[in-house]
Amino acid sequence: MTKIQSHLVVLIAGDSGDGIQLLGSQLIRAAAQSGQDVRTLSDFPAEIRAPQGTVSGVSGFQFQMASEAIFDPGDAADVMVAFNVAGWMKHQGKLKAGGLLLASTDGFDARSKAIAGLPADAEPLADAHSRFQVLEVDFKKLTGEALKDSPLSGKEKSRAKNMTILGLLTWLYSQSAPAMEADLKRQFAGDLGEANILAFRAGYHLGETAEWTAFRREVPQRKAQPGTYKTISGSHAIALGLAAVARQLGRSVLYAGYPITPASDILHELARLRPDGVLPFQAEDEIASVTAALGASFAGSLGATASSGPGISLKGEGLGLAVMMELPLIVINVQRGGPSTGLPTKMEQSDLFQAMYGRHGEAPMPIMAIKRTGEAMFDMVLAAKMAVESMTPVMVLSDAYIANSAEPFRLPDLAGLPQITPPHADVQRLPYARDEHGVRPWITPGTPEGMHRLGGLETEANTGHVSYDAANHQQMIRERAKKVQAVTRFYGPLSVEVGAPTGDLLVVGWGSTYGALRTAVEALRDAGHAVTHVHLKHLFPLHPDLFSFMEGFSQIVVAELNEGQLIHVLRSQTTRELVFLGQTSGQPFGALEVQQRLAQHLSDA
Amino acid sequence: MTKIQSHLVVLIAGDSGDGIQLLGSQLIRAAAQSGQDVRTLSDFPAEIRAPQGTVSGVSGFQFQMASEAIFDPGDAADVMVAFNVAGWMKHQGKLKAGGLLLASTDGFDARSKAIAGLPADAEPLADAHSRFQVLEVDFKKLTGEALKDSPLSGKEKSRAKNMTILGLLTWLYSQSAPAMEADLKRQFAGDLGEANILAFRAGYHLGETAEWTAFRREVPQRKAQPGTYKTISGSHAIALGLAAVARQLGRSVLYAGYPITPASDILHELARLRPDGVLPFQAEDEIASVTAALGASFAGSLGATASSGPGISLKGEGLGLAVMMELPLIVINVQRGGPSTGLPTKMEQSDLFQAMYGRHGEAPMPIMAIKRTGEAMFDMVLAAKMAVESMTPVMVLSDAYIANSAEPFRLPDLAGLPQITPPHADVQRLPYARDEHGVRPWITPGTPEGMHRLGGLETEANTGHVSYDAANHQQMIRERAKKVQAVTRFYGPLSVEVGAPTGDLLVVGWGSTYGALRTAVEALRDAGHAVTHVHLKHLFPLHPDLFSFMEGFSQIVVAELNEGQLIHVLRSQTTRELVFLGQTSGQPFGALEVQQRLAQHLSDA
Amino acid sequence: MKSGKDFLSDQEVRWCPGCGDYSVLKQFTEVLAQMDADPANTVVVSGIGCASRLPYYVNAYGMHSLHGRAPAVATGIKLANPSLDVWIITGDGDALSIGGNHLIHALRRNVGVPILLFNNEIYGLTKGQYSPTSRAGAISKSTPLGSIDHPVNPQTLALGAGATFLARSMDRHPAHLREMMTRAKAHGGSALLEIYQNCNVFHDGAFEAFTDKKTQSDHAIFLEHGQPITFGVDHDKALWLDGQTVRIVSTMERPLSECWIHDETDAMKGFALARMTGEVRPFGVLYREDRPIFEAQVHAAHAQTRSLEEVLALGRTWTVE
Amino acid sequence: MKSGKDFLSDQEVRWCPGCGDYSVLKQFTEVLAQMDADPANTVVVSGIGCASRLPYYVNAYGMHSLHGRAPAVATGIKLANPSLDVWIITGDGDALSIGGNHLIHALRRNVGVPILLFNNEIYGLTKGQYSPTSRAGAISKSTPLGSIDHPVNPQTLALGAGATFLARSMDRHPAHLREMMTRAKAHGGSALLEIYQNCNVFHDGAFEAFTDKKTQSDHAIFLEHGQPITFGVDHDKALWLDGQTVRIVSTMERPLSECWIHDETDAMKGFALARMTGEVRPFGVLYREDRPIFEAQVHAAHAQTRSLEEVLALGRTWTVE
Ligand SMILES: Cc1ncc(C[n+]2csc(CCOP(=O)(O)OP(=O)(O)O)c2C)c(N)n1
Ligand SMILES: Cc1ncc(C[n+]2csc(CCOP(=O)(O)OP(=O)(O)O)c2C)c(N)n1
Ligand code: SF4
Ligand code: SF4
Ligand SMILES: [Mg+2]
Ligand SMILES: [Mg+2]
Repeated sequence: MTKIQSHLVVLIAGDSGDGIQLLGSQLIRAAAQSGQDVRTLSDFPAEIRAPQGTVSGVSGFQFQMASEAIFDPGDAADVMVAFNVAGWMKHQGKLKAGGLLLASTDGFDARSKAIAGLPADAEPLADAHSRFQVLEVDFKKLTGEALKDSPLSGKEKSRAKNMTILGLLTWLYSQSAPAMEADLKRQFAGDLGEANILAFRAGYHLGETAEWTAFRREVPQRKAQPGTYKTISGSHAIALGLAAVARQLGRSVLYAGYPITPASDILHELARLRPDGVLPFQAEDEIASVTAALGASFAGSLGATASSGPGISLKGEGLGLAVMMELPLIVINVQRGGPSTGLPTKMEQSDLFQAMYGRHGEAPMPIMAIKRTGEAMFDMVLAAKMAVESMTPVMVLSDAYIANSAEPFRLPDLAGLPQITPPHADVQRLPYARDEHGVRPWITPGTPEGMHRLGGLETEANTGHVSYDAANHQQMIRERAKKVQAVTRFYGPLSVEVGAPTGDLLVVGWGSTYGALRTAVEALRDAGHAVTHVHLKHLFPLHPDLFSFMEGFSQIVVAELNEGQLIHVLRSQTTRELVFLGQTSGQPFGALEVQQRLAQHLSDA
Repeated sequence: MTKIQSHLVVLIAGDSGDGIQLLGSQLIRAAAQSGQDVRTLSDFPAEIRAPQGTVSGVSGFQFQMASEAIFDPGDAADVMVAFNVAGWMKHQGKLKAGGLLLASTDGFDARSKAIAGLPADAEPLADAHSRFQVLEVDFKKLTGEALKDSPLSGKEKSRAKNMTILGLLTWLYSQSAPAMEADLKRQFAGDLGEANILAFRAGYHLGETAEWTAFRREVPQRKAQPGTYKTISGSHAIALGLAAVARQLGRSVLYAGYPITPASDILHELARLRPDGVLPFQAEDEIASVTAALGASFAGSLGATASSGPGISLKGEGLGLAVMMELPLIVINVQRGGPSTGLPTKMEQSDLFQAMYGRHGEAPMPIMAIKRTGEAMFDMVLAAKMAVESMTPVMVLSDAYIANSAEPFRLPDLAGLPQITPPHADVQRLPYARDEHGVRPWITPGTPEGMHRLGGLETEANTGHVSYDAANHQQMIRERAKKVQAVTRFYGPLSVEVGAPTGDLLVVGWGSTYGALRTAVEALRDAGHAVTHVHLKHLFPLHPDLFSFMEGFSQIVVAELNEGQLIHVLRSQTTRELVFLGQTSGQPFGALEVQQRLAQHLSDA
Repeated sequence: MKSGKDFLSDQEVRWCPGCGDYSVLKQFTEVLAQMDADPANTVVVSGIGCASRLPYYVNAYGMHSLHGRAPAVATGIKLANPSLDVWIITGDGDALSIGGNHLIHALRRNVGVPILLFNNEIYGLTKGQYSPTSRAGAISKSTPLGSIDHPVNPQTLALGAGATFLARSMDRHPAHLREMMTRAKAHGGSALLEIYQNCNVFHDGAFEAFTDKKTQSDHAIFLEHGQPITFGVDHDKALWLDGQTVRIVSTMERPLSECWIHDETDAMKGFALARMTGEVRPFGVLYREDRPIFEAQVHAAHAQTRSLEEVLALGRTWTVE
Repeated sequence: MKSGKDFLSDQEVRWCPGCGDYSVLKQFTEVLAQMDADPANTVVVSGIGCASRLPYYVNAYGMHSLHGRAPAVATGIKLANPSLDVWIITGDGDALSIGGNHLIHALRRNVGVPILLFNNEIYGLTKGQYSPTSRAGAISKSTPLGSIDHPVNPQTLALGAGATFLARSMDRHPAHLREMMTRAKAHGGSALLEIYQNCNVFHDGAFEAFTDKKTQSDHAIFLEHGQPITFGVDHDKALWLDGQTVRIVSTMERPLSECWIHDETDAMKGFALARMTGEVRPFGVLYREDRPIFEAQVHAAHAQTRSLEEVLALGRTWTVE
């Protein structure tokens, strides 16, 4: 009876106080655990607690679950759960025509409409019936009834509405109720725990009672790679990465941060997880955090810091010092919507220019981008390896999407992590004598006979003394640049995600657009188009094979969430015609839209 | 008898305590006043008072005087005045073979050689005789004798050595002794004034007595444009420019600065000159200075700030706020050698990337470059006009060379200065309603009924309220960019400095390399080559005619003092092959070297 | 007469329900009304944080600037136009963490601007990290096992920096808060008003002992210039300065005349009050002094200026006919 | 035994002839020798300025960092390796203008590092602008008609910020300077040592009254813990705390036992001393208190960590066979 569907996209919307993120994460963990692949997208209001019931206070959680590997949270939703009318108003455009709207009618009453700014005579649900399948349930009442004997307060009871809905969704999407209950029991104890189970069951049974079998869907399990899994967010993954760095380097990492959305979670995760060898430090500001990190690197730890646009702007001077002193340092930019304070909770890829060029003087440093949560841990290890083994600051670009989206993560075999080997620290060699890769020694305080002085003034070749000499300045500028260019020795092969080495169209992307681009390209390939997707992990220096790889394609599209930054950089290095596909709206690409825009290019050609 | 020479290059070198800059400025003012064109180049030690007599303590002053318009301080020197052996050691490479060395032998004694690090048996002067013409004078003794009756202390007397040398140079280069004496009298009073005159005369008479007529040179006067002149430095010119801005705008300018070499002099000049309508303010740091300036712009003054690399890096966040709020602001970057603290007293053009891209998010702002001291005043007025009439921050790039070099400046007819007209401030219009150029109103506190709020969060079109809306964000990003693109309406024609609109070679430069490039191009043209020189005043947006103008040339060279920044920007916008001519040594281009390198390209073609 | 409502903008207020910021906004707009402030001449400048959203809600000119930079922005505004009524709105993180330097420099210069520092001992907007005023041991998102840092005392910091006016009030005592706002503005120079403000989401009840009517009288001392410093139900307790040591005494045992009479103009005593960070804390004006106002001094000193023509003619010039 | 010379690097010292910095460098290297410091374990961190060039001249590890940021750099170093002997070298502009925020936060955290603040009341390296410590009216390149700003008092600022050790000395009293450096290091936590340093090029004689042997005894008070605070030729003058007011009295007229006995541990008295910015000023340790050292506390609190394997296993995991 239950319909089998290979992909299912669900969007849950309601007030930010409704417990939607919790409900969502429960569901996706269950799905992942039962063998579906899942990807998520969270959407928070900018306010901490925007006025309840307003459109600006809506919190959203979208996920896709599928019976094969997927890369994005899906475009239009098959199902939308609306906790209230504001949630429906904000997100209705995302529900597929004919899709299922599951409406919690208690959130569609006169008062809710008024708060959401609708006229009293508006009939949003009646309107919805004409375009969608609609299930209307007064979940508040249902929850209240289920909990009538619970000692919880009325307010607490109505908060359990998300559990009732969880129950119904569990039934609708064929997840295991016992597993879910067990999971809930692990999290909630006492009266609250019991109430949650009761509410959950009420929702679960509703489906059967109401005979909503026609709405039931099952997404078949795929054969996931054996291993132990958990769902993780990008911030968690970066924290794991820093922990792995300390382990692989055999030295401590000082993580110096200053809170800023959406970078703060890295600090929270490190403070909570307390991994060996990683010391988290909340500094007084971003300038202090980057300079403290640099101090730590001088002292023989690896300094790391993270921020978002405004904070990264403040760190520019410190990064220049790191370049001049040639000390290792990790700087993570969790990008958000800019310029200025911009859109703090939204995503964007508009800080690439700043990463490349945002320092005075000739101050190059390697730049990497994280493409998905699942790789962030390994990217951090690679970034640290480049930083330490080349004695250079490394910038790692993440963004709000990666920070907040969750995906199932197979716990890696730690034996497979690369070793990070600090450069020689032979005190017989001069502090700025270079090895065959142009790397100077890392002689750290405490090392007998290694005393030397570093600073921001131009440095004399080899000795490291201050030098105002013209020829030396030119030489050092070139040597520093050459050393940074040489980090390509750490690169793997060019990351061709999908597609042949020649074809009609090459799509080049970077960072968190990975999922949407890959999904779009796969769809086009399924439709018979010769499209290839390359997703750059290294933005500076560029992969040495990139431009020659481009030669295999008649058209090249560069896709990014800004007004044209990577494409500008590429154009300065190639005379190939490059086509721009971008947007700067604070929103991720939709795979479908990308697919359509790419198809357009294919047919135009 | 006196030989006539159309160009004469003199380099004076000695200890930073020797009064060389004073001596040099006296001479060039006299030369300019008597109708020669002059250009200068100063070279300071990095230390305030480096140990006396050492090579690192050498101060240098080079000037060229000519009977026609010139643009640079000259390459190799015809004459070098060495106050001491350290000065000679540092600069001897710059004296033409067969040129004249005027050596103050008291600075070449055993002690001086020891301090300068020479072995006791070194004979620098004897060596010099084989390659140069050498005049040896014990100026210290000569000065001592001239002042034997002066009540000054011994130390004070020996400090007058520069006046004795001034006297000799005045005689050698056919300047008017009475005019010079009158000028000295205006500056120095009492015993010191008298001693200076006595020393000056001793030097002046020495030439005649010693019958050095063979060494005498006269640079014929040219017919300078009628008017009143004075010699000014770039910092002085920028201060004049800010004064002119206040006058033309009819509102006050708040100049908020924080000391940093080589930008500090702008603050000093403003504090000293006290022009109407310009309030100088020394803030606690660069972040405070840019944000205070922005506050002033909000309040209806025009905010201006200046710094050099490290300080500009710190201002990035504030500039992003100015972009978002769409307030006018002037930011001057007096570039020096980077990265980091770098070479604070040297020149470089390596902050162009930062000016273009050094802010997070999509944050474009117009960028101009000052090409020479004589234009700086007018450039400031243009920058302010663009800032105010387009409601945008404007970045003006200067550098250490412009800041410190002096040139004769004809006081302008103020009636010719353009008016600066603030955009409409009609409180009936919304604070972010745009006019036909995309410019919003400048409604300032104090205006009745105009109350509104600005901030760094994304702004709603028209109303200026906070908006988290995706479409609005995309729209505002485009509107801000379009508004900045539209500043090309303020541009004059493309600045073709010399040469035809078609030819074999186009040289594109920007900023303070103007003199060397122009001199080199003129020399090549004199030798019959079809070379043209375009010097960009506007770096962003680029002049709309630039790329079409390039089409008239077979080869294009982009010349700049960095590792390739403007050329990178140009390459991203054209598929034309561009050739790079650059250096990053903290030193200016030498015209001769540029000429040779360009000639090479011409013959290679 | 204007009312507080006249000073509310048309923007929806978006703090969390129950946040102490609502009360501060209300008192602020009422004070503006009481002062008969001119909205067109009023400028409210803030940094970034929950507190710093306040300017959006006030019917006046406003600037929501950069995290920590409001004092510098306000200095620029005041230098540009000293006749504007400028207010700074800031939080404990904004003013004392990233913005500490601008704060101390504005205070020592005595820029003519009242500074309303909303101290909730937490970073609200970034969702709950400890702040420089968080007490040692504070549990927060960034310090799940308790913070280690010795907190900043905003009052001693300001006094040490050379501030000319220090006061403290609280969100939950509207009348006192309005009085302190009024006095801060009347002061003329830089006036730091620390406001204990409850962040009910991330740090609820931080100041309950001082703000709750049940406990307030035993914990909060309301200072009055020239009056003995007393507190407690029925004012049964008083402060006594035993040499340089602050002691709490019973008014039963010691006549009021022998107790500490509050003198707002005494810096040493102000320091003693500012140092009281324990269970009993003073509210009101801790210290004030008269000192010329920065922007007025700057403009006075800059009165003699030269026209551009004069400036051009300065220095040695020569003329070519 | 090592001598001071052993702590000089091979770099040529490049301050102006006659600069007070030479003496400070000399005393510093001698103190390192006296302490038998290990050059390999010593790290000298500075910002930017003439003073901040000092690390180049010291045979130790050194970092000439960014203008104003030395306290943050040093905090990072200490967190990374608490066993290093870290010193901060800074100037009045470096520490109190651009770097004010990092200074106050390092002080309140009590990071284990002595801070040698070379106060010459001027910006030396940038050739003579007034600094935050320049007295009102100071003539400088940026204030040709005299400055307007009310100066920062580094001592009250530090005390207000929660510093645990405040001291003052001068370039021209080598023995006292060495003693104060030694004590600052011995303190263990953040120790602010303000050093009056003559910039003979841009602000010559700023402290002459205190440093010149002829006038010193009437202007400089050398504090000793537990001793009456006296000064003057033959110690004929003493300080007396009249309630909260500091008075200068004659030791002829008032017995020493009744005078102010210096107590380094009394914050109120420390504040009174710190406020003495007139003709008579105290030198020595103005105030100190014991408080746990930041980096030690951080490491202690962070002792319980998890292996990467354990961290990975945290949270809800499931296994696919
Ligand atoms: C340069 C920069 N760094 C960090 C942030 C992130 N941020 C916004 S508000 C804030 C702190 C808020 O705390 P507080 O000032 O106490 O204000 P509250 O929210 O508690 O009212 C931080 C760290 C930012 N916006 N800009
Ligand atoms: C970010 C930045 N801003 C400004 C400067 C320029 N600068 C260098 S040293 C200095 C001030 C020096 O004064 P102080 O700290 O008192 O040291 P002193 O030279 O007097 O010893 C300034 C403003 C800089 N190097 N970096
Ligand atoms: S987070 Fe706290 S301070 Fe911010 S609005 Fe909510 S309750 Fe108020
Ligand atoms: S400028 Fe002043 S502080 Fe700097 S080295 Fe010279 S005398 Fe010393
Ligand atoms: Mg707060
Ligand atoms: Mg100084």
